Amino acid sequence: MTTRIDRNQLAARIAADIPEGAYVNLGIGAPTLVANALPEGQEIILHTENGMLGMGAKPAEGQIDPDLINAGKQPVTALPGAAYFHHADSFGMMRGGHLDVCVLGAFQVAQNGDLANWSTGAPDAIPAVGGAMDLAIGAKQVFVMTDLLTKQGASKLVETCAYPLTGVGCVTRVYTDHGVFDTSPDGFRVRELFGDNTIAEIAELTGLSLKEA
Amino acid sequence: MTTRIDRNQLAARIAADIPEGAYVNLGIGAPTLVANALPEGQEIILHTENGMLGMGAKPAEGQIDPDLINAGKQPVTALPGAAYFHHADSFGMMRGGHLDVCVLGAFQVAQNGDLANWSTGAPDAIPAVGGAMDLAIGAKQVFVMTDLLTKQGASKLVETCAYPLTGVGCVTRVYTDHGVFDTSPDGFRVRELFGDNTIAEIAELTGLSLKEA
Amino acid sequence: MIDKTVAGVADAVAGIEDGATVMIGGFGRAGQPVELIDALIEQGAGDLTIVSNNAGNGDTGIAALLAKKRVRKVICSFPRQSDSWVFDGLYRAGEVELELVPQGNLAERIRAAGAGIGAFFTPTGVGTQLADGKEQRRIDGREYVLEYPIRADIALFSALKGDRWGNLVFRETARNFGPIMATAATVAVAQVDEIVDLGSLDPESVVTPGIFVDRVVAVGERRWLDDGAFVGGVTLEGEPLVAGEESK
Amino acid sequence: MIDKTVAGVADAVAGIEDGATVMIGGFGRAGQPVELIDALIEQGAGDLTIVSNNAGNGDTGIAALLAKKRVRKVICSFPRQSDSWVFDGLYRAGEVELELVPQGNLAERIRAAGAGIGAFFTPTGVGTQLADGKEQRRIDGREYVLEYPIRADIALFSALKGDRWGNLVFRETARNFGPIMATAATVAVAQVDEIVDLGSLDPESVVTPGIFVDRVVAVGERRWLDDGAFVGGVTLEGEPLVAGEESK
Repeated sequence: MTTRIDRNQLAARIAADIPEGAYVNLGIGAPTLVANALPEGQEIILHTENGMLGMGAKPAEGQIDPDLINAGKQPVTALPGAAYFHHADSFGMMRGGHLDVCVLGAFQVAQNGDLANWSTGAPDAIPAVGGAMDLAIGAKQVFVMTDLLTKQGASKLVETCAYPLTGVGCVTRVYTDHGVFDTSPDGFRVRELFGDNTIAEIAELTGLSLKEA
Repeated sequence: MTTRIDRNQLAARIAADIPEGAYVNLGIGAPTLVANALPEGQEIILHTENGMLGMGAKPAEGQIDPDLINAGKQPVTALPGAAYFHHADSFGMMRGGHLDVCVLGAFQVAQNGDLANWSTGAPDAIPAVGGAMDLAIGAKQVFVMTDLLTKQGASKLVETCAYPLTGVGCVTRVYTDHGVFDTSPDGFRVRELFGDNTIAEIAELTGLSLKEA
Repeated sequence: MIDKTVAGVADAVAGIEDGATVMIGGFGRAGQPVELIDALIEQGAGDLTIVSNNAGNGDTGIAALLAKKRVRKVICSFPRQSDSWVFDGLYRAGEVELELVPQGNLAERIRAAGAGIGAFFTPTGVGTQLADGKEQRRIDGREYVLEYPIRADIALFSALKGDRWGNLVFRETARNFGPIMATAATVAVAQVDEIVDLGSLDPESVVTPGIFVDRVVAVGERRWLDDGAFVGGVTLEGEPLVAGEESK
Repeated sequence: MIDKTVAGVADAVAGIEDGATVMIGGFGRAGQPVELIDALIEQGAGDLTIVSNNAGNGDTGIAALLAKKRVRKVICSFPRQSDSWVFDGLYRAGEVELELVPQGNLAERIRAAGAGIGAFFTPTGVGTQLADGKEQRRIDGREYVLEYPIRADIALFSALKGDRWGNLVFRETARNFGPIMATAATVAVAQVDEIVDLGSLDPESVVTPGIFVDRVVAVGERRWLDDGAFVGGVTLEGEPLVAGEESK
């Protein structure tokens, strides 16, 4: 068996790559765990695309304010130094390349950085994209946080995405439960493997030819 | 001699056509006189394209605030209910058709509504356009305030503008010292003549064939 | 005297015709003008096209409008939510049409309508199904897709305070689509907690100048603020809350 | 700790290279960052392209920069003013290049650069010399011209207050181009009257969020406020004022 780290450990691993002063969007779902793992005492400014910079932790029970939510529509707080703005300004901020880092979930990531995270293409599914396509092209670095394999054991790192794309060539790095991989024009580069995982093992799990970073 | 009214009378004539509640931009120069002629006790909201709605009268001497100016860079005041905004928002407001009336000066107005008011095309002139082209297309109604004739006696109402255009087919009505004219696809329509001016006299002065409105 | 305030929500939504395009502010429940939507349901217009980020939560607001079969088409970015069962059912039954737009393109298309922009090249969606059939162009080494403005007959949205000229301020992330929708609709209607005297809003802090606003109606503090009872929204676990279940 | 404040104007303009494109805020004198421009003159960079609404007033600010022959090209809407004698002279002598842009297109092109828009169709300028040679298109019955973003290496502008995260508020019509230029430059530099503690600016009223701002420098109350002496601006008759000539 290969070594796998859990989601909180993975969130901490991602947080370690985010420098103080960075402007960061954490998408919805698992990536929001990164917020809890950011180092105490360092200032990293969180953007939520529904119109705030300087997003704080979730509120204490009894302190929920329905006007103050994140992109996942969960209650949050505002830090001193926060600012509110409307949706056109918020997405202009993303599209204009002002965010340093964005962390997203994924169904599949291709070695060239193509991302599929909004639709499995299932014919009976109700399509919903939200801000996924804007986020995918809207940060200087786009990180993906995901398990390496689906529950069925298929690799989420692929040569070419089979699912409908969210963005083309947009992902810079993929943080998985098995290790960290950089995208590149000639295949994934292994940046780090957790525990005693080897490139050969991951290559076998994914069916990809992998190179060291 | 034909009857001519003076600039303050003309400003009052224009003001009489602006309904309460209208959002109005008065350009720079002579059109700003319209502000003084607006009826007391009626609320007409003035826009200045350098970022304010709710512009008030000029300040008392000693009350000049250099941060509070109009498009002509003259000191103004702000009324209760005013709002400030940046230049992209201010011109979006114009271009988006939210202003009811804009009053501009002119070198020439063509019968189809073409406006020339930013350049005489003189080869040694320093070109400057400011917000003229945005204003020309940026109000539901574009009024021109001008003398009918240049100092040399040439008509400013023309079949086709000889000077470089500010906007195409944008002027709805021309208020001159001799009378008021509507633009139309088949020539100027005489809306009102001052004193005992006749259509025949104005037709002779301008060299245009004129019809009643 | 200019007075854009109207006495009640029925006046605020008067004149909406069958077949109208209606923008509705809000992101999930935050900023969703529930009182105006209730009034629209009461008013009776049908065959509507709704432009909103989401397609309703729980059984209130946009969801209630959908449940009444008043909506022909929804233009939104994210219809599928944990509590969007009304939309989900209608969509699967083929009873409502969906135009899915990436959220930032939705916002920018609304902004373009209000700002007189004829069309714009955006990088969002390039190479995806949502750009299929759309004009594409490489500019300065990057691929863009051409998107067009979205206009509406009426916009319904929620703000915190307004004055009789229609100047508005918002509250926290409930601001979201309100300010841009106000610019893109023929008639812009704001429900506010409170109408304040002209001149009492700081001109530096007005978010939506009154030029964009046609009607302002006070609805009082929104229901989730009544007596500390929390109506709408979700728990920390993301479960929908219902009235009285949670104290604020 | 994030701290975007810098100790003095020299630090604020450090690193500007010969040949750089520099956006300079202000409409006439209102919002013109005179102290930063003075520092840029001191810093010495030349062969600059200046993007600003005007091309200098009197002998200070942009006019002083022009007089030092540091400017190769000006991109602006309105160079010719009653007190623009420095630009006028250089232009007539063929010593400065001019790209004239309608004011709203200038603002929208700057906004487009900051908001990641590749190009946009605008109705302003259609059928005029300033649209000559530009791509044109009829959309929904109206003619538009295609305009492209304007970016800069650095933006210098003036705000009222800022905090160490770079959040800014402005004052009256001195706001003008500052907020959009901040978004369109690689390095955005604000001079402010006063630096305030983080958290003391109301998050609802922040006009420019710190994400757009790289350096903030306090210059104290601007010179026209010193001792009530009025430096810059014009009289009610439109004549330029000079220091001490007029009391505030």
